[in-house]
This record gives sequence, structure tokens and C-alpha cells, in this order.
Amino acid sequence: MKISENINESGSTVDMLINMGPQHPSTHGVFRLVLQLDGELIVDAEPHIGYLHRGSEKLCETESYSQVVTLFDRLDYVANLNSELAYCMAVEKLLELQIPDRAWYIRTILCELNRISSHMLFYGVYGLDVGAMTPVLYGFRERERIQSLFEQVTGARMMHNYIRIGGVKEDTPPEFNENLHAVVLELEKAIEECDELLTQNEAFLARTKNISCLTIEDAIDFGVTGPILRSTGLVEDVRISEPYGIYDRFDFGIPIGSTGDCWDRYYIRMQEMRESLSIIKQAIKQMEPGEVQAKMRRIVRPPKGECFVRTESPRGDLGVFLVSDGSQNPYRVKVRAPSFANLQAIKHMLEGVYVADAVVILGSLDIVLGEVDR
Amino acid sequence: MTWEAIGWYVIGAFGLFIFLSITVMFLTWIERKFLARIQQRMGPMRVGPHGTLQPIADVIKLITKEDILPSWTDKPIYWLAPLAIFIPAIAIWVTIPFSETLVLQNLDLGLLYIAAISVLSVLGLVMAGWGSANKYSMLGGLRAVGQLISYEIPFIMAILGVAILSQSLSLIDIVNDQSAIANIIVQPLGFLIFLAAGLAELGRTPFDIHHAESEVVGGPFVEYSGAHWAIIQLAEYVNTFAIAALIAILFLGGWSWPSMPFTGITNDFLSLVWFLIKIYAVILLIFWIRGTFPRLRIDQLMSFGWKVLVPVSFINIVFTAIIRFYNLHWSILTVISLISIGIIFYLIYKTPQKSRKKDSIRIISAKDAVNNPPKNYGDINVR
Amino acid sequence: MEMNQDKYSDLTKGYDQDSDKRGNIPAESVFEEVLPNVIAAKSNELFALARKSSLWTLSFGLACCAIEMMSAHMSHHDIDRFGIVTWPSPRQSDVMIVAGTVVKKMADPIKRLYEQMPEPKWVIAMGACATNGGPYYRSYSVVMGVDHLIPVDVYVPGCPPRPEALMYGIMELQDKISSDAKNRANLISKKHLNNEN
Amino acid sequence: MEDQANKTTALNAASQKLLGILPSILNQPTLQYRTNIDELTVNLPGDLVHTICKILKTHTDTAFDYLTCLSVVDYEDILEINYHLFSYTKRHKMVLKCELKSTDPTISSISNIWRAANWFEREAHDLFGVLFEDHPSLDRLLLPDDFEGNPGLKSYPLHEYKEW
Repeated sequence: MKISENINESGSTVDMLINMGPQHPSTHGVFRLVLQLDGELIVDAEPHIGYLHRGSEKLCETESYSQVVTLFDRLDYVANLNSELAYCMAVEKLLELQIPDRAWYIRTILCELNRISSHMLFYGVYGLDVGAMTPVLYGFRERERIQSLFEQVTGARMMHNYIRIGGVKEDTPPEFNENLHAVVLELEKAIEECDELLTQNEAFLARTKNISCLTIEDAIDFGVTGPILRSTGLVEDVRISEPYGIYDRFDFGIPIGSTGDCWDRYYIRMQEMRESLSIIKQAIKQMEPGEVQAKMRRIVRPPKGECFVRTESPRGDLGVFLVSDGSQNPYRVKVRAPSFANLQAIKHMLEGVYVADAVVILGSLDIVLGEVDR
Repeated sequence: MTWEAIGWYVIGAFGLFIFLSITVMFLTWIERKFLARIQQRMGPMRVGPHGTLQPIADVIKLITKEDILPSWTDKPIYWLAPLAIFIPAIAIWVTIPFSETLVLQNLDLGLLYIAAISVLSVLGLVMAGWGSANKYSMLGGLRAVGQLISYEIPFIMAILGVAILSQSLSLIDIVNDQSAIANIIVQPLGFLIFLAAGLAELGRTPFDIHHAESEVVGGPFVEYSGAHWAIIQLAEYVNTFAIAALIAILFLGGWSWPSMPFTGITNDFLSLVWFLIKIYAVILLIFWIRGTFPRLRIDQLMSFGWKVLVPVSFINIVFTAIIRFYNLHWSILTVISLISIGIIFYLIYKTPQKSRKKDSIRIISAKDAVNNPPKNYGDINVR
Repeated sequence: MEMNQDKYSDLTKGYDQDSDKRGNIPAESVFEEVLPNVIAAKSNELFALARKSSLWTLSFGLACCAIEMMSAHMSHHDIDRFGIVTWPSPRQSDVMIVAGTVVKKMADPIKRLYEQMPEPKWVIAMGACATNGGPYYRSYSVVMGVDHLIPVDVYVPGCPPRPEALMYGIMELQDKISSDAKNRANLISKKHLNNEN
Repeated sequence: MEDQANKTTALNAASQKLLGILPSILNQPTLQYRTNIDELTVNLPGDLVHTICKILKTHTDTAFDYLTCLSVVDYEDILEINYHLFSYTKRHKMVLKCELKSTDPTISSISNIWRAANWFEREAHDLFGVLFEDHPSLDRLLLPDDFEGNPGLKSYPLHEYKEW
């Protein structure tokens, strides 16, 4: 790999191939990007994934239905509860189960909290990507609060295994409401603080405004979902296009961008955190005591059949395709991972931008490699 | 020159080297503690009281670590690069005074010497970038060349502004000239230009483009390990200290402003302390900027340098020269500087291609959107 | 003891096969050749003291555990208190925290990263996956523990381990570094005596 | 799949409407339209997939602009490919199914209709060995290039757990 290879005999320059990853501080895990550079400009980019392919889908076929939840925890390891929810909803759809109200309220509150914690991670790591080192510490401070609340409810900081088929594992502890109130109040303040720290910073605006503007048509064609799709200006959210759970009982907003650039993607996530907080506040008011687990047999045996369920995870449209052959184990589980589809579009987004922008664009996609590679 | 004088120079140079090494080691500690303070952490705590021995541990560890020579490097260039970075960083201190007498050799053309030496460090960076034969190093080295050469111009122009005011290139004369009023009050514009250009010369946030961790993973130094890397890091902090000292001398009045009401040895000692306080204040400002600012992109950095800093530094010189030529009162220059600063900030704030408002994000009520699917893409037919 | 039978097990070839015999004592440093043996024995302990106080980790996250590793670096847990900072380049790092599942496609890069780190270097296997495959012990694409690829000094159990657990693992590593230096000092003085006799 | 038909169908209004107009749009008398829980399902022969997908995407009444998911299910002797489609403007959805013989799993690629299909097809090729004709670059996506076999198939063994 001599550099002189890059200069041919006539003295003119040729493009340089540069290998970002699998170990690179800003690839958010083990993702490899081969960039073809003309000076600082990217001519072509080739993403390579699979450095975290653990064969989860195949392993799901060997576990019983209730054990699969643990594997789903580890798919999207930033928003664990949202992935658990998608799987449990798929099994419940096959079983045609009615889930008690209180279970749905607990699920909704925890999933929205997890959405906030996921976006807080994005906020911090995005700060690192554009070169600011402080936001990540503020983002993780809030994550820590949410994680300790999760720990009180579910018993684990990250891999909860709390949302079960037919409801949730157990009712919330008695001090939950009080702690939740405290956390919501703190989060409200913290979101404003984070907003002030980064959003209007001159250098941040210069780095993110008008970078990688994605059109609606391209975004849809690539199967891009979630905040990135909404940043292009399409009114779309699985919670409104295919409402599930009890989301129809809440009055909340969907932030929609207009340009589809990196700043819009960033700020949509900031606004989503505020909307999630409003959902949580409404849910606290509406929640009433009651059962948290549907009446069902201990050993789950859904009837023969198949179903597809879409949910809105923090990264976009998380779908689960479940095929049952009537036995104790699922016959086939296919995860339609939002990051997987979002990452496809990166080749298109990276054409003709600067190397430094590649980092910013990749950061704005907010991928989780566990979900991309499965 | 007598042998005695040479002996004193050798002792002085050695003393300066020791002083700089120790100061710089503790600068790393100060940086870590200060950034930790900004980030609601504690920073190093366990190694020595409040982590004060942390830099010593770091240095011993780095020196005793294996020094890897990758097989594909251009060996002479690779080994010489740390020296080419380190020697200019130290050489600049020959003429930087700590007080009227505490200086290795006060040069009449001190500022010229400093401007000349500070360009040399570019050579070391590009040698490191090329010699490592690593593509990230190469990118970082080339970025460094572009960045440092461009920012030399506003750097020297800001120095010239001060030189015109004081009618001297000797640093001691410049400090003594400020005993009544410091240059930062006369020339706030010049101070800002020098601060920005100085940060770019140091490669510190928001101009840390050539060793950006999240893009080029440490830039020219990505392949260096052990003692060589320690030398490079030492040079970086020596440079930081030098720029802070230059700012204190050129704009904050060094040891002479505000003048001390003491005489004799007390005065000497207190003015030295006062000078060091000023230097550390500037350093903390640099660290503070590091803790809060994102990084610019290379083309934005260049256009900021050439389209903003260079013209503005010319304006600064022209007005300074006019004031000096017609012997007008210094406060006129202050007013002109402040007005130009205001205009620049307004222009940057109003950059047409960036809409600053947050209203590019609209919030759609979910209740309405459930029942109204968009007819066409981009339709927003609700709230 | 049956190890992974497939072809990826030969990735372990080419490693210091004597490390078992040496009992995990770090390789000789240049200073031992230069300094007199007695001083070298003492200086080794000083170096160990410095090394264990400034463990720079390679910023390298694989999977779920990486999030908890990041948490450990952040305000709440802040392992910068022990002098630990992350560094993006393997050339300047001392410790590699393998945080997450190692899959076969990642095996070669991990080995290469380890080789790029300068001596002395240490490895912490964080979490169940890096220790022995964890929940993916039956998977077709997962390496059953990173110790099939590179020598590991400290294993931190958990899925994922809490940041406190990682901190405890790091402290165990610090103990190991100083006790290794003491063992080495004994070894050197024995060698010294043997030479004299 | 008989017991599925007995289930209470819960097609939403948009999908009901789609069921009404779909036969006239596709104009293929041999096709069977079924409902599976809340989805409209159509079984296709392999050679029709590309044409029908093109119609479904471009026709203004169907407007399936979003390929949600492409998945493969291995039923030992046949490989079933599922295309889950959704329309953002009409908010209806449907599933296309196509059965391939596992001895010769070849089907035309739809990555020139929806670019989203590119990686989904590469993944299906990687894990199940399905060959997509006219795919721009049908390499391995998730597994290393020198990996042997298609681990998604039921016939591919998993490690047995050994106590030691």
C-alpha cells in the first residue's frame, strides 16, 4: 500500500481508495465503508455489512416462542423494548389475543421512554461525529436516568425481557409513578438544555444544513423510514398509517421536515423526544390499575399461519414476519429492520460530498448494527 | 561571544526546556480536569491527589511502550517528522520573554522570528503524513498543509497590526508599550483575528481538522506509538502554551498592564505571576472552546480563512496605520474595531444559505393525519 | 477440551505459543537490556505502576456491550477517574476491550487490530458473547469467544455487564499488571543469581 | 393453509377497496386472491413477478411505492418468497407470494423497480441461495465471501451444544 501507487506514470493523479472501518471511531459499531476519493471529494462509496451477523433469525427457529424475546432484545440494542414489542405483537396477532389495557399503557410508556433514550444516544453520538465532545456526555446523563428507571421496572438496564407475549412480565413497582414523574420533569429540562447546547451552534449549522438533501421519491424508493423519511416532508409514521396498540387514545404530533438534510433529521429527533414526553404524560393520566397479563396457556402454540406486523421503532418501520407451523417453535422469523433499509441509501447519499460529510451523513442515519446485520 | 555567555545560554536553554516539559505535562492534566468540569465529570482522580500524577504516569507509560515502525513507511522521513514538529515548537521560545530580564535572547526582530519559525511546523506534519504511508495520515497531512499555510496570513497580519501600534518588533518593547493601555482594548478586532488564526495554527477545536478523531482518526499521527508519539503530543502542548503566551504578550499587556505599585524583587515576582495567570486564562479559554464547539469542514475552514479573516485583517492594518499616521486618539480605533466586529458577526449570522429558524420542522397532529393520507408526496393537508 | 472445529480455528496460528509457559508475564522491554538487572527489577515495578495508572483503551465497540462500555466512560461512571481514556488508533492504545459478539467475518480485523497495538498490551473480553459465544452459542457465524483469536487477560461476565462490572474488570487488570511485574522481578533476580553462580 | 381461511377477516377499508379493483388492474384470470388475517395475499408464478410488480408500482390506483419487506421461507421442498407491499398515499397493503423449487431457486430481480429490494435480495441470496436474475451485484452481503453453504435453509445444521 505505497502511496506512490496512486500516482501513475504520466504524473496525473488517480482516485484513492480509503477503507473506513470495521474499526473506525465514527462508524457506530462494525460497519465498513470503502470510499473512492478524489482529494477530499467522494467519487464512489461501497458499504459492506455483516460484521455483526449473528444468525439471530435462524436461532429464533430453535427457541420456543417465549424465549425468542431475549434474542429480539439484542437486535436493536439501543431501543430494546421497541423490538420486544414488535415480536410480541406478531405472536399476539397470530394467537388473536386481547391484551389488558394496563399492559398496553405500561408498554407504551416504556417504549416511548426507550425512544427518548435512543434519541439521546443519537444526539450525543451525532455531536461526536461533527466534532463536539460535550453533547455525548449530556445525552448519556439522560440515558442513565432512563436506564435506572427501567432497572426498577424490568430488573435490567439494557436487556429487559419485560414485554412478554400477552402483556408484560409483571406490574410496575409501587414507587414507579413517583419516579416516572421525576424522570419526566428532569427530561423536559434536559431536552431544552441539549437543544441549546448544539442546535443553533454556528459550526453545527454549517456542518449539517443542506448536507445530503434526500428527495421524497428517492427516500421511498430506497425503503427509508422513520425520522429520515419524515425529514423529507412525507407525513408518515406507522403510528398513524397503521395504528397499533393504544396510540389512537393520545393526542400527539408528528414532526415533519421540509428539506431532508442532516439538520432536519437531527431536529426531528429532538422534537420526537418532546412528543414522546407528551404521550407519556397523557398515558400517566389515563392509566388505571388492572391486569397486566392476558389469560393464556403457559406454552405458547400459535395456530398454523403467518402474519406481518409493523411498528414504529426509534429508527423507523420495524416489521416482524412470523410463520408458525403450529409447534412450540416459530417456523420462520424475519425481521424487517429499519436500519438495514436506511443504510442502503447511503451509497446514493454519499456521491459527491466531502469525506467529513460522510461521517455526518452516516451519523444522521442513526444505524444500529445489531439490527442491520441481525 | 565569550565562553561564559555560551555557558549561560546552554544553562538557560536547558532550564527553559525543563520548565516547558513540566508545564506542558501539567497542561494535559489541566485540560482533562477542565473538560471534565464542563462535562459534569470528575476527570483523573486516582493517580496522586486529584489525579495530579496522571501526566507523569502517562509519560512513563508512553516512553516504555513499544515503538512500532510499520514496514511500509518511508523510514527516514517517518523518524525525522516528530523532531521536525518538536524543534520549531521549542525554538519559538528563544525569544518569548517571561519578564523584562527573564528571556533567553530578546531579538529586535522577535515577531519576525516567531512568524518565520511557526511556519516550519507544517513541514513536520506533512512529513509525518507522508512518511507513515497511511491513507488517513496522508489525508491529515495534506489537510494540515492547506490549513496552516492559509492561516499564516491572518496570523502575521494580526501581528503586524500590533507592531504598527508599538512601532517595534521586539516583544519586550511591545509589552512595555502597553503599560498604559492593553492592545485588546485598542484592537479588539486584531485580538479576535489572532485568536482564530492561532487556534487554526494549533489545530484546536473548531479547527482541529487535520487530526479529527471522527474523520481521519488522528491524522498524520495515526501510525506513531510510544515515545515518538509522546514527543509529537509534547510539541502540540508546547505550541498551545506558546500561542497563549503570545496572546498575553501582544494583546493582554504581558506583565506590565495593569502596572504594579511595587518595586524591586516584589515587582518582578508579582509581574511574573500576573503574566502566568494571563497565559493560563487564555489556555482555559482555548480548552473551553474545545469543550463546546463542533468542528468545521475543510472547505468551510478555507473559505472562512480567505473570505473573512484575510480581508478583515487587512482592514485592521489599514485602520491601525491611519490612526498611527495621523496620531489620533486610540479610542477611535477601538470604536472602529468594535463596529467591524459587529458587522462581521451580523454577516455570518445572516448567511443566506442557512435558514436559522427552526420552522423547517412542522408538527402535524397525529389525530388529523390518521384520517388524511397524503394525496401526493409532500402534501400536508392538516394543521 | 474441544474447541471450535471449523477452519476459523486456525486463525489462532502464529501467536506466541509460549505464552502459556511464560505464565502471562509481559515480554521483555528494552530497558532490561540496558539497565543493570537489579535496577531493571525495580524499574519494572515502577513501569507497571505507570502502565496500570494510564490504560488507554482502543475505542472499539462491537455490539450491545459497546453501549455499556460507553456508559462507563460517561459522566455517571466516568472511568477517566482511573486515567482511562479511549483512543481511536490501535497504535496508541494499551487495552482492547472486546465489547460484544465476535463473528467470523470480524475475526481477521480483530486479530489485525491486536497485532497493530504496541507491547505491552492487554485484552478484556467484555460480556458473555466475547467470553464464550453467550446467547449465540449455537450460531453458525459466531466465534465462540474471542480467546480463540487473541489472548485474553480479564473476562467480564454479564449480558451485558453493568459499567460497574467493567470497572471491576479493569481494576482486576490493574492488579494483574502489578503482580505480573513483581513475578517478573522475581524471575529476573533469580536469573541474575543463576548467572552469578 | 386451510385454517387461515376460516379466520375472521379484518381487512381495513383501504384494502377492501383494493381487493375490489385489483383483478381488473392485474388482468390475470388465473390468480387467486386470499385474505390472511388483515392482509391481501396473492400467489404468483415466478415468471409473472416482475410484470405484476411493475404494474402494482406504477398504476395510479394501486401505487405501491414502498417495498416493506422481502423474505424467504424454506419449506424444505419449496422456497416461498414473500413481497410485502405498502402504499403511502393509499394506505393499503398486500403480500405477493411466489413459490420456487428448492432445486432451482431462480426468479427475476425486482431491484430495478424498487431500489430497496437490492439488499433484501442480496440477503436472500446469501442466506437461502435464491438466484435473482438481472440483479446488479449478487454477492454475499452478510457472510464472509469464503463461507460455504446457505445457513438460512432448514437443512443447514446448527452447532450442537457441548458441555466441557
